Amino acid sequence: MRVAIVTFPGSNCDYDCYKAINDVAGGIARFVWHRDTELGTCDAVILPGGFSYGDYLRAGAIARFSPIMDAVQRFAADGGFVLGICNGFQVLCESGMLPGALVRNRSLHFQGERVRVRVDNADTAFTRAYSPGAVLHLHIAHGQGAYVADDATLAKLEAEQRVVFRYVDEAGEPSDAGNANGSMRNIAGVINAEGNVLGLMPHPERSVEALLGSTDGLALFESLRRSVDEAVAVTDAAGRPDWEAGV
Amino acid sequence: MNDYRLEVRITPRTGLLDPQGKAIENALHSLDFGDVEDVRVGRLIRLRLAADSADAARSAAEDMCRRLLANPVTEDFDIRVDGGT
Amino acid sequence: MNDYRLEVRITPRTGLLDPQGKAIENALHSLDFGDVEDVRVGRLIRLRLAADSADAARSAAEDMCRRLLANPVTEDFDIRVDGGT
Amino acid sequence: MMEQTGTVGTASPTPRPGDPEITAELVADHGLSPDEYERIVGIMGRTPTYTELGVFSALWSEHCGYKNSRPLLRTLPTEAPWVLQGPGENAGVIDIGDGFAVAFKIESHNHPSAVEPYQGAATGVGGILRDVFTMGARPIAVLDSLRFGSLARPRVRYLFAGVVKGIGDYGNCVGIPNIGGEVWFDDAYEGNPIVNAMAIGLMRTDELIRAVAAGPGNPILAVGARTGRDGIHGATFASEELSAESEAKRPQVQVGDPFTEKLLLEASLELIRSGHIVGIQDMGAAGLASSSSEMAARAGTGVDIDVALVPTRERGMTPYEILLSESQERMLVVAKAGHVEEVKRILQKWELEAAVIGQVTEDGLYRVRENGVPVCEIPGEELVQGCPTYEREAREAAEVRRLREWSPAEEHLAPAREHPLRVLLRLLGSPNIASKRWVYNQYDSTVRTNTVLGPGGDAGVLRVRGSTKGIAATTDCNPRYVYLDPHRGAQIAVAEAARNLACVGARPRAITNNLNFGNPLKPEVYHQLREAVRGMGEACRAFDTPVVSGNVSLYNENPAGAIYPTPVIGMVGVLEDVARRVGNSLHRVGDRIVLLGRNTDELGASEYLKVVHGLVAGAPPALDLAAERTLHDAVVDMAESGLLSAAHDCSEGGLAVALAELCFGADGDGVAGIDVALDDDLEVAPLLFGEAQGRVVLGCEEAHLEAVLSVAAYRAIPAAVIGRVTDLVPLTPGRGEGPRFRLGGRGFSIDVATADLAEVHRTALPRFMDRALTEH
Ligand SMILES: Nc1ncnc2c1ncn2[C@@H]1O[C@H](COP(=O)(O)OP(=O)(O)O)[C@@H](O)[C@H]1O
Ligand SMILES: [Mg+2]
Repeated sequence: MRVAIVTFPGSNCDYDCYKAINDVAGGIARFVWHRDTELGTCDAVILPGGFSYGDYLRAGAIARFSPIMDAVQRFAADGGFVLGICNGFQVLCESGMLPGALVRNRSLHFQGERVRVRVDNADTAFTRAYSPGAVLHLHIAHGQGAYVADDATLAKLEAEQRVVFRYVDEAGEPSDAGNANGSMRNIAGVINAEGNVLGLMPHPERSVEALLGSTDGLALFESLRRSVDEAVAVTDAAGRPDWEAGV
Repeated sequence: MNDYRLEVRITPRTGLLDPQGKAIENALHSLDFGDVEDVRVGRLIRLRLAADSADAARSAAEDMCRRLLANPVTEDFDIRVDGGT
Repeated sequence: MNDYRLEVRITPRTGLLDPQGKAIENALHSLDFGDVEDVRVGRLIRLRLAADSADAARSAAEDMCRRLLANPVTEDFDIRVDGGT
Repeated sequence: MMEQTGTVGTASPTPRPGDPEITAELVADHGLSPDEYERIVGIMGRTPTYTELGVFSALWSEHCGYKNSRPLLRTLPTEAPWVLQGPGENAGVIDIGDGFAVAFKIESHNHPSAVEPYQGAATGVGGILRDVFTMGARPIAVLDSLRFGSLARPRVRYLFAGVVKGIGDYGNCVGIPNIGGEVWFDDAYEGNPIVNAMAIGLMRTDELIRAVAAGPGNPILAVGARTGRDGIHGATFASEELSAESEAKRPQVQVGDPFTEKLLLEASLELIRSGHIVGIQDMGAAGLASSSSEMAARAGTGVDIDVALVPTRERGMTPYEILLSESQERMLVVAKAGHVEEVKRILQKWELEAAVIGQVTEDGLYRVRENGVPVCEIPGEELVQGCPTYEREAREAAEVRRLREWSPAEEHLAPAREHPLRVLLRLLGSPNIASKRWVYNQYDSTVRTNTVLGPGGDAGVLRVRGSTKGIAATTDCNPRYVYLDPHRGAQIAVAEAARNLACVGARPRAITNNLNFGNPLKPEVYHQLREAVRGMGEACRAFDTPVVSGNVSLYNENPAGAIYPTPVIGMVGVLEDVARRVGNSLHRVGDRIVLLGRNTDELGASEYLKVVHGLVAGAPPALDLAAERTLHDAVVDMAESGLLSAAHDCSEGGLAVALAELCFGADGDGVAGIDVALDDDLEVAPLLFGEAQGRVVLGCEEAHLEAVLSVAAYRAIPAAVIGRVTDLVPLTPGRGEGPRFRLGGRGFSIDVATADLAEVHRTALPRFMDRALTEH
């Protein structure tokens, strides 16, 4: 699995994703600077967490105009896997690659804590290694993470099972008490209609090693690896250039 | 070209919850401003712009709002143009 | 008592650095709004208030600003009163 | 261009048009005494210009010149084989083995935070991060040590909320995890909060760089944000008492831009590793004036700078303003001659501005020009090191001596009217003891994916990638102890820090410290300062934890008087195998609970006396430095051998509070039930709530009990098996339900649902803070 991680000015989880991919998830990651206009050869793109452009104006609002975003859009349009985590999710929503928006947390505070997140669709390229309904312990670290969308969008997301993750309570239910940040319908992560672009507010890359307290994020990267392996088996046969290892 | 001062006001869409507005409202009530209602918090962006006319300035600002300054999913905007010197 | 709609505009003091305004200005420039200058970002608070007169409404709002809404150290404010129905 | 300006006359600077005349009043306004001014005239051999006066006043302020503290600081231990860099640089550095070094320092932003809590605290974090990354280290953690007045007051809640948000927003945005700290409330801090931020950085030992302006001819660059009029004379401001006038000095507020900081951080590390530069320093307190003169003084060189070349944010700034501005997120870089283009290229990539503003010279002069015309010319050595130092009159306040001699009466020893359970609940709900989750949930503590133990434990722990090691850090100071006995109180602050590190399994290595005191010209305050420094030094010697960096903040006063003397200790330790770290939550049914150390009848200076009896009185608990050291060594030995499942020290609130805290699950999830029996022949209050030092409560598997006891016996540490873990639930049950906290002894017994204790502990701060937004 060859992963391009986009570094925007102000990204600060780029390195964490890099280590999760390279050291734990058995992939090869590479950084792509936001000013670049090409992604280079890769099987997946991660838009990492952080505070691109300081979160000024709205989180992700300025980053989505970065030169690299055209290449990311093209990559996604060609069916490439794009994963947006936290600020990356915000960038995806701002750029229209995912529906909805992420607004200030209900608490009005930045929240850095471990929360419970349920896998509501384990049948996506990013979640196939989870069992359906699994409740994960993942960290959130955001001030603008409350998901909002209009009723029609919400209805469509629900109908198409595109709400992939939801915040839940101790009983595993998406109750108000279990709603970490005031997201509509407890939404923590959504996927696009084509199933190749996922955004989520929690940080799976922070939960891939037992030493740090939880490995619940690992299966996300494992899912992606499997999906990539299948896709690559097809595309490499189509004669794409080889990956320059380790670059 | 003239110099215009613009004021862009960006407010949360009606119907959307505004937890910040709510928190301010509660705080005002507890400070004995009991008669306050409907508090909504938005953003105010002031800028200077060189343009040929007030209309041109306004339409440039509208463009800025659509492309960057306001999020169409959650926010409405309106624009005031001053000056023209 | 009448019902007034008030608009409180809160802006960073002149001279104070406004990194957010600067970032937006840079972004607008790179979106080809090259003629934009002096971008400053403030807050806009809209509220409804029952008061005896427009003056009373304004003076209540000034009080709110001083006590809660505006940061006296870093922000200036001004108030517009509408209505009175 | 520089060559050209360098040849424009070397005549002494003369007053600039518009400069105010140098009068006795102007000198006093600059915080300089008549004697100091005489010394300046002696150094210069003439009347200084206004610009020169400004530069002197900044460098000779308490903040930069340490004039009231330097003689005391000289007595501190600063050396150990593992110390790579002691005090005097941007940050201290220690070697932790495996080719890694750790840089760390603490810094205060008390005065700015009192005026504007959000920006004051945010820029405090920004400054301390720059101190660490300018050493060549990548910041890996922040800690914050805070003191406020009583939360019952709206203004205090406003300050507290603003400070926490400021610290959080800044550190979160730059992406540095917060791994610990402390918050303490007392009326003594009314109007003068303490905001100390500590940063820790990691580097390979060969990446260490010093802030020197070496090599005459090397170009000097101003990098980062533009210079504006903000914060002019912040250093002098930080050296004065807060008054109605300081409110009027408001335009000095500096605004932080963590986004630019993040770019500066990446660019600086890239520059340092590129080999194109010889030195780099933050333009912090007293801005360009202090950074450029200090870098030159360290190298024994001079500098020649033209302020007209400094990128400014506002038009028409004078040399005085440019030199003294404290605009944030700026750095001074000394490049290698001929490498300016490479330096600029790296900065451009990070979208940062850079301008050559002068060069290093060999004449040792601090020379500043404006468009080639000299405006300031001061012998550099005298400017940086010539600040006179003072040993002030010291006298202990009779009132404090009297308070210390207080001894408890019957009603204090056995809280007859209040059942011990009620006392325990009151203590757990006291803001000083209650969970600080409300605070640290606003901080990102897991970014960078190295946090093994975050806030909420006895100390924060980070793993070091590429090694089995871990780094642990904590900040500590109980200012009530220091108030009642500055010497012992400071010793205890060091001891508690070391004990906290030992509890997570780390060996203490070195400290940084922040001396927050009142006006040193008051004999009572100078006495506190002198005695606290003496106690701190003794304790550091006992624990082999030299002082590698620190900060002094004096004049912390408000109309009601001085704050409690608050020497905050930031201590760093090392775990050989980070997988062997120990948390402070009991998490296995059947585990035995062991108390190391001895319970005593001491009650002085306790949180119990304050909360239950409204008393600040009595001597702080006795401290045996040698016994403490032995205890810490033993606990670390046990941890390294994998014998411990939990460890927690006894501090505020005593044994009962320590036991309760051990029963609250990590991450706020779950509770444990315990059954503990104490057979000490002591009165109830000192036994349960006394704050005797040298005590640690352990949890260990039954199978390891013998080994634990034999390590203790071998080291002659008193050890008592006092109970066991009875049950455990992973979720927090409702009121009155779930596992029980049973604690009994001679003449008392407590039996309560642990969940009830946890709820009081968890909800105390939110109850104050989530009421509503607060007034200014
Ligand atoms: N300002 C703060 N910032 C970050 N963490 C904090 C802060 N205040 C308290 N904490 C966390 O809460 C824990 C408990 O605080 P405290 O009761 O003072 O601990 P201890 O007595 O062990 O020093 C601290 O060890 C720290 O990890
Ligand atoms: Mg403590």
